[in-house]
Amino acid sequence: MAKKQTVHVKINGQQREAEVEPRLLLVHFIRETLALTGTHVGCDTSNCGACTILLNGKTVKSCTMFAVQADGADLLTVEGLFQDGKLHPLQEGFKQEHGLQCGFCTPGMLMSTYALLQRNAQPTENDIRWGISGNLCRCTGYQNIVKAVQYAAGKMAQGGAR
Amino acid sequence: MIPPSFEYLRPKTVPEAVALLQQHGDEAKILSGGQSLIPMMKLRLARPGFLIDINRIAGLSYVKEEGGYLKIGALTREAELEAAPLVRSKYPILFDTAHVIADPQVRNMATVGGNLAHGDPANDHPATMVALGAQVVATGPKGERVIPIENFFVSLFSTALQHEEILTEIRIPVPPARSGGAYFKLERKVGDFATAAVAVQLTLDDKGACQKAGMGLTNVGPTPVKARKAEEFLRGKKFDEATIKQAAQLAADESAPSPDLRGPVEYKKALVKELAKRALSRAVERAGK
Amino acid sequence: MRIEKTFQVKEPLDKVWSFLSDPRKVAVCVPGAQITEQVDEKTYKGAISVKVGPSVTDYKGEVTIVRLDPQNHEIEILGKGQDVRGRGSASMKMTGKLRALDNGGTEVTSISELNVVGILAQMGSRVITEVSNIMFAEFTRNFETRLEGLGNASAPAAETTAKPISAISLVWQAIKRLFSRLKLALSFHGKRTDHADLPNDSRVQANQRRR
Amino acid sequence: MITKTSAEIGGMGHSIKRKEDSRFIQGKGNYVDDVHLPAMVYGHMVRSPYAHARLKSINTEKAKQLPGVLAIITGEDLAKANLAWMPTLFFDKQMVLATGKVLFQSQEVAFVVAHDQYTAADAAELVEVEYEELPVLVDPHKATDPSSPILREDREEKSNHIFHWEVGDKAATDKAFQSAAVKASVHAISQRCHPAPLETCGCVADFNRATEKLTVYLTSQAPHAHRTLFSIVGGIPEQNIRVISPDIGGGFGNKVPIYPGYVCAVVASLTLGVPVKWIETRSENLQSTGFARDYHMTAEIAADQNGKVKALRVKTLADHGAFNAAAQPTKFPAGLFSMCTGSYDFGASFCEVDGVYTNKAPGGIAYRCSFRITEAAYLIERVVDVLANQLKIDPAEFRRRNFIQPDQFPYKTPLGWTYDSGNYEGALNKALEMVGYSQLRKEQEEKRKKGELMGIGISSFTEAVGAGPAHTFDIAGIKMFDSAEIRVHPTGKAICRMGTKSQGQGHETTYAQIVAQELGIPASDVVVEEGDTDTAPYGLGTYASRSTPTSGAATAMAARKIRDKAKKIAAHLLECSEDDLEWETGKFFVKGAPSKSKSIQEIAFAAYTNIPAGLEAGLEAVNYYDPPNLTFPFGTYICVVDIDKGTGEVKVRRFVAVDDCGNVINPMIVEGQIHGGLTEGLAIAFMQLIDYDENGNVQGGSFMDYLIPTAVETPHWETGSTCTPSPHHPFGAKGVGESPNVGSPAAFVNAVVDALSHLGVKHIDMPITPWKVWKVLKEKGVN
Repeated sequence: MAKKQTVHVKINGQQREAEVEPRLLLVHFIRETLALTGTHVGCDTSNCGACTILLNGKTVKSCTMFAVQADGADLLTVEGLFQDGKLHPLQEGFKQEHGLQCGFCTPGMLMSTYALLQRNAQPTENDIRWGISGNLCRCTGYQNIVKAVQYAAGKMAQGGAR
Repeated sequence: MIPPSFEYLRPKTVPEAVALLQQHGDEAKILSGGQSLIPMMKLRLARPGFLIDINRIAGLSYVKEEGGYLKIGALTREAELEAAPLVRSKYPILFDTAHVIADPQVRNMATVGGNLAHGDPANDHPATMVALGAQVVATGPKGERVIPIENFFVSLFSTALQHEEILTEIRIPVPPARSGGAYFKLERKVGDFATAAVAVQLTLDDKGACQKAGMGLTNVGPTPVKARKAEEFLRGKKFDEATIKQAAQLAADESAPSPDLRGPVEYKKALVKELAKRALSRAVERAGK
Repeated sequence: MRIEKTFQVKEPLDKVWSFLSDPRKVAVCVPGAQITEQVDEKTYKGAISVKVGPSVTDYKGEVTIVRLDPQNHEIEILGKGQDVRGRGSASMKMTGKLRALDNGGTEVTSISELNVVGILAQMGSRVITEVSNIMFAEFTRNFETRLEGLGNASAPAAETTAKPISAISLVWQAIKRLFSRLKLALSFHGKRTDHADLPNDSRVQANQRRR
Repeated sequence: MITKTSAEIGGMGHSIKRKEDSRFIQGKGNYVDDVHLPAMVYGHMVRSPYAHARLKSINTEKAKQLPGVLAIITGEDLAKANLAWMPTLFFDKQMVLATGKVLFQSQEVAFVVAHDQYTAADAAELVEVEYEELPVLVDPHKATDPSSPILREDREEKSNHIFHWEVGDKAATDKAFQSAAVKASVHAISQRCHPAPLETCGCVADFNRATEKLTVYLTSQAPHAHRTLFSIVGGIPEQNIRVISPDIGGGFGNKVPIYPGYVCAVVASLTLGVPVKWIETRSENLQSTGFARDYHMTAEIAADQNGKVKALRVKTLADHGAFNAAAQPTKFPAGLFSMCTGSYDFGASFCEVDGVYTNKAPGGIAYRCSFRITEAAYLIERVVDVLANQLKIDPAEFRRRNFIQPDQFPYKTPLGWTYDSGNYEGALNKALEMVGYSQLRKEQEEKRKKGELMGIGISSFTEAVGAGPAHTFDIAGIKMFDSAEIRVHPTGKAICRMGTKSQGQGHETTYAQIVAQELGIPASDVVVEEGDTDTAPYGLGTYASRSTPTSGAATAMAARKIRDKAKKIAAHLLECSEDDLEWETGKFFVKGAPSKSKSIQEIAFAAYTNIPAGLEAGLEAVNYYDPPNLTFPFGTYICVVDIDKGTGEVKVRRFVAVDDCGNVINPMIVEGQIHGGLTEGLAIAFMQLIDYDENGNVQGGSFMDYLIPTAVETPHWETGSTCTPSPHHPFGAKGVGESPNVGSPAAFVNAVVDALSHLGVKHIDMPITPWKVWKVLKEKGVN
């Protein structure tokens, strides 16, 4: 076993640190070491996007990174979307527009669309579809996810921005 | 899927990284974006003993014009390239290419340097860089050397980089006026490797004829294919339908695809022809603007 | 997959046959392969290392002469190896036929069939044909080169010695030949020391395996 | 007709937002892999790289020496406990861990248990298994060739043939064909594919040595049935087993069978006395668990000159892989495949199916459908198009001429099913209108003149869901009823527990709506709980769109029992006779004096505080509902495609889906189900394939090559509905989750073939990839 290294991260606003093997995948660090199980694993080959989180503001697939690579980074997972006692407009949108069924892809979808709205506050349907093209969903057929994002964009434009 | 154990090294400078490569020899592997390497490690198809993470090396991420070249730092993420105003306004072929690489999350991590250095003929930048006549800067123990792109790809997954060398920069000659390029890719779905793709970069003379043509083909051979015959054929020609068709045919003839789940050889060759026609037409249109 | 290739050499049929009918000689033409032990008249133990980009697979197994027909100068050799990590196997069947030419030379026809089973075939379907093509090209080139060099006294002595074969020296010879002539992606394990004494251009080949 | 409740009550027909969403959107779902127990250890499966090989030896010494490794279980170990084999859901048995031979690539060979998953993976690599490769049988058509190896040495019958099944009147059918004016036929493959829910399969087995209780957290669509099977197979008293199916990340049929990994985790926990977690990787999921389809079918139709169908003849070869693990509870080897007469009024019909073994993963599960009905629906909708085209009759018109008419219901099919209700032409007409059919046909004609390729595909399918009537359906003898138990609390709120298990269908919301409808307790006041076998009433689980037809019905029936009791209490409270009372949503009132009433909440309180003499306290009821028949949803789907002649790419321009699933509980959820099912249909038509090369290597064993469409490939779906209630269901519902997956593949394929029909193209097999289309175009001289 390779020697352990200390990883410090800020995750959902909290400082956390742990000693890890270099080969520990970031997604396992989040799920097992930090016990934040909202981030999921749906494949082995970086295709499904269920493990999507934000690393320094950018979406990444946390199954395709080592925890040691994230040392010093600012991470945001689905658990960090609920702030100041309120759901994020995207979370509301997914519920209002029936943008989820089994819920397994939902955390990854939320993180991808969160990043999308940060860089494009008024995305077209096409923008949204391309924006979530790294996230697979087996239940919804994506149509209501598109509507959920549009709902959130509308709500954020009205001042609910975060 | 659990990767095998390795030692993790995180140099702060290029010389440090080069020294680590020298120190650990064959067992060491550079970790850049990791979007090709880490999946292979998870499948335990790759098992480097040492990973040298170059992501913290400062000054390797940039997109700028300088000294007649567009210079792209090796650690520039695909998403950064895709979003760079300079790329969007002046190098649409690079935007075309970056936009169809994998998916948004992968593009946030994957680097332009890694896309080339992996030596995978199915990657998208290699063909585009071939079309653009790019140069690759390799930094090793003796400093930098510049490798023309046509000498860079040696065979399947293998490049002209020596083991102690790190790809640090990509240089693309700033295209003259009346230049245009395009990248056309057919993929089974977003995120897949190309069934085939064609990169075209053209410069027109003042009469609208072809002054210079660069053509690169993706995933139709053990290396990215430089369609030399098509390039030569086009020189001095006006871009009418027959010329485009013939150039596209020449490119298809130069491709050497293998059959896989994406289709048989015959289809892939036909696809090169079709995509070449489209890429040429789009490149002409863009050059004419 | 199956690849058939025909080529001609200057050497007379008898000489070529003595080469072809010795699996120890043929095996080293396979890139990355080595014969480690002779089990009996028709069976040898060997190993092969197949490298595709950052991935390396080591196989251990046997080479068997399935059919030897001196009358018609035909031989069928089967090489089978199991991945040392238990993740699959690879086998290659090579049929070689010789025909004497009017000019005193020999026409060689080789038919090779390769089967890969396991994770490489599952996950590597995108590149497996390409890898096989490269391997076959290497094999054929080595084969031709070896035959051309038949009259040459510098042919490695190890090939003519009986068991046990010095695997290292054998592989080393193969590596030298390969690297001095070829550009290839497949590279070879073998417990070699370093490649400092390789000619300059081959060093590039030997080195570009990491990225 | 269903009385519509107020929005506050949220009974049937209201698109109320889902109750389960709150936890999912906050990352607080509880999936099996989220279960973390103290002292938990991890299992990792060692699998065969070979499709067919003799197992010569397994050496676990090196692996055992790795620090952190706790146990390594092999087939020989299991054999000592008589657990090396387990029964499948269909009268066959399957190896848990291989002994003697391996029969498919990725078959389970040994199970490594270690303190953490990283060590377990490392140790798995150190297990040395020696194999002797054997000839591989991949092509099902060669299964019964004398030259093919016999795969199953454990069976008495030394043959790769599993079963022959036939149904219908062969003589009459043959006769009809002899005298038929017109005949058409098609050979179509419903290709091997995989449901691939986003969450893979897995479990945490937790055996407590002190209490001797085994708790298994399981990705199970049928937790109760699984408990019984664990008990029967493992010899553990059933009261000592508790199966908990927590949140399930999609099932689609994949999570109906019991897999070797579950058994190994249980054995490991029994042995070690600590909780053992085993979670499949995606590759393991695609390569070893429940594949679907793999039906190689030929259909022939006999008809008259006017295109009136007379007879149908179907012959099918079913590839079941190494073990017949078809998850289907009918007594028919091919399940509901004899639904292949579809929506049409055939005379004589005959259907035969032969099942064979090959060196492929076992299964034959019902992927988002009732058992084998997708294959049947695809085949009939394909062959009627072939015939219509042959007769140059518009495919919409052709269907209209041959539909079973509304007055023919209940309709008995020539192959033995009785359809409950239908109005096929109504759905067809609505879909034609929505899509603008005649305009599209004109456009197509104009495009053809310009050499452009556009196609319109229709599928007017009939589904059969809601297994099932106990006389026809059972799992290991357990009849396929399903259950509901409702308890109304003193404050008038309720909890409802069922034998089914949601995997994303929204049961926590829809069952609450049924209670709301029946009892007038607002849906928001009703908690629905499923999946814990210690608390929920026994049931057979969720698949085959059976939840609404069975547990939904049971919920209504249980609610009605509660209402009956509530009436007694209300009479007591209002000091009147029960006969004087009338029910209106949420309350009983005295006939002619509406102000004299008692709400269900008041009655509930009284049930615990003011009980009439002779009546038991409390207000609860349970119902086990055995439906008298299946329900038969239907619909018409129309797909419009454009084909790129240069590349062979097919673009789905529009897709209109008109579904009729009877009375609807929650239209929003129904629409969501349809979107999802259509997307899976799209994937089957154009992308999804688990293929094998000649050596038995799985092709399509990861998401790199098993293609799941993204939002970019998925079109915008247009949905519509008609409503023909089921006459036998308590509230006229039929079930809908699978209709879109059953009905849509034919619409996609018919559209592509329609685009090419003028070139003489009759059929293209799924998945229709760009290169297949390109090849056809090339053969026809188009490019």
